[in-house]
Amino acid sequence: MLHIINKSPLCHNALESCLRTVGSGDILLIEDAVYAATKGNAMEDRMRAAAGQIKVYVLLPDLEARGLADRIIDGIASVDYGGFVDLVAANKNCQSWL
Amino acid sequence: MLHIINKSPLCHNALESCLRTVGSGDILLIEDAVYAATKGNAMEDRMRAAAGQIKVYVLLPDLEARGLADRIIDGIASVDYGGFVDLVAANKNCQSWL
Amino acid sequence: MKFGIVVNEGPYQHQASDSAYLFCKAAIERGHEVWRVFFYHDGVNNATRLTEPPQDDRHIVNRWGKLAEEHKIDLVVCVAAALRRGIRDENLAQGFRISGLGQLVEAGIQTDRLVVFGD
Amino acid sequence: MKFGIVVNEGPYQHQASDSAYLFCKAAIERGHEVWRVFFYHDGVNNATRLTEPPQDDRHIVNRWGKLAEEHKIDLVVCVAAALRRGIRDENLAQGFRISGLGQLVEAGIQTDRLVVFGD
Amino acid sequence: MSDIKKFMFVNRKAPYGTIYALESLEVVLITAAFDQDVSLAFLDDGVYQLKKGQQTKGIETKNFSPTYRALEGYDVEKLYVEQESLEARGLTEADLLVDVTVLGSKEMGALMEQQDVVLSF
Amino acid sequence: MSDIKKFMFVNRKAPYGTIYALESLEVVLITAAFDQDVSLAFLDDGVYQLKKGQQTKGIETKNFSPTYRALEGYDVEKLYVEQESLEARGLTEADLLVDVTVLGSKEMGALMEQQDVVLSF
Repeated sequence: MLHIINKSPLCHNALESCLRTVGSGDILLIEDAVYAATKGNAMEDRMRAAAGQIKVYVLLPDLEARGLADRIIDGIASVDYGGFVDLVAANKNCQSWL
Repeated sequence: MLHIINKSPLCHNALESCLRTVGSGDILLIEDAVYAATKGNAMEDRMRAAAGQIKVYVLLPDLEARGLADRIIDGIASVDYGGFVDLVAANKNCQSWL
Repeated sequence: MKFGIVVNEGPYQHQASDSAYLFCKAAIERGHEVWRVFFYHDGVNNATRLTEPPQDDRHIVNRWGKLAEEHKIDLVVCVAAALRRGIRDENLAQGFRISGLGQLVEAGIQTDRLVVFGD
Repeated sequence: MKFGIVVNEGPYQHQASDSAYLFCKAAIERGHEVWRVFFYHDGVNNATRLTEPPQDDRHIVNRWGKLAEEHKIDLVVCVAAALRRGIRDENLAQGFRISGLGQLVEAGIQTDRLVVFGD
Repeated sequence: MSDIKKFMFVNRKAPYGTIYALESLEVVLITAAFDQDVSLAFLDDGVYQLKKGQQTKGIETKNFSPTYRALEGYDVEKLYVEQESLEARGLTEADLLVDVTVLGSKEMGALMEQQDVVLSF
Repeated sequence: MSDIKKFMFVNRKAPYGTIYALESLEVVLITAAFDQDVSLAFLDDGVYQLKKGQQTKGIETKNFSPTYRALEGYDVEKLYVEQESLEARGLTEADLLVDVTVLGSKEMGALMEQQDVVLSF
């Protein structure tokens, strides 16, 4: 299952709820959630731990827009919109944690 | 100064940011922020501590709508819309933590 | 006391417009003046005359118009935000007018308190 | 593969409609079909023909209409949400149609994947 | 449309602050009318939707919470509530308007995995 | 309107995810044109608005971040950033597009107290 997160990790609990609930599958960070993929963020340790158990992706155009494309945490993979589509297609279902 | 919070304390960081920043004045909880005024909520200890230093109010009609008017934490005062108006008038200025 | 109000969200989706309306009513009951309500961002969607809520629901647009008429409140819709969202004179509800952001700044200057409702 | 898309937020205020549009474009480029886009909640505000963004900004409404025309995408606006927010046939943009929530459920049934964009 | 899919409605937002809780109920009823397999999940502030004793007169808004009691009449009987979300809000099953199945976070996650369509509110 | 008031614009949201950061700049410029005393405060995700190197081509949206550099030309020079918010995001002053005054949380709170009008974005 693909879990899509679009909320900033330091301002909303969407990513935390997702991590608490999800046991397997993929997580894709889009829109304001891309900050969770950056080094130095207070969520970094949590994200490194999560990325060891579950595959975490970040939408590169959203990260570029926010000026942080050069700070992706190791182990998190970046994708473009085509890659976003591929992730939706490759997973049996998807859920947006709005 | 009156600080108006309208976000749920367990889903958004608005109340936390306010408590971190504010040294004096009044806090009014409205809309989904009224949950912060209820006993048993994970924020209860924080709110009790805050209510010892700064005056905390909750908008009763919003709490009634959510079925929690009987669980207000001791030390938090409830007001109706008229009381909301009075708080705005009594403070020199106000800020909505959107 | 003279109040200015800012509404940042459209009707029904968020409680912001409801809260602002109930605040205005209470302020008037307390003997205060609501000098201007400024509709900003998605708040401009409070000003469409085409709204038709279910029969058993409140009519958010009309009750703003009615309150404004009864108490001489200036309901101003931000022109730039309105153009982005398809609010123009042709679908503007009675009691509202479209104008610039200067009207918001003026409300900050002219009123004793400016209260913001949003998301 | 056949995709259904749900858009819960209006244009410009949130990124949801932008993200949904760019997702649809990419899906089509990958050879997939976008069968239906369902505009729900404030998402119905993507469907007004009265929108007029600044010259240097994207025209979110028109580009949805253009994409739909070029790739035969069914753009459906939720009727109950639309009535609450003043979207009707008289201000509906080209390429959109107004219909019921059943169209959303049908999209869930008929498509291989339903992707929700919102706030 | 003879095929039956598993639809899950994930409710994570408080009532009245936003319209999502109300709209979720609308779609649930219509999905049930399409004879689909319907589940409702309540997490985070979504658990507040089910709180007993909602009184909306003071905010001049319709109290839609009785609709949760009516779901059974439409054969919508799979209501799942996350234990951790209840606890963080000081709520127990006795506070809720309807009978629900309480699940731990990971059980809830496993249930989501089994769905065909997940709609988030 | 000869009186001068202290206006503070409190920016707590990230750019692009919502329109607030862009709109805040619009009001700031107009308030400056009214010859008011203008301050900008950046807290929480608002500090991301000032991040260098924003490239919006991939999301087909206008990059408005150069406007922060232009504020000086309109005599808008009081930009305050909360230290705690920067640190939680792994940012330093060197990451920011413009010169700012960095304040601790309580100093920021004290500054808010002194304002006549606070507009939140």
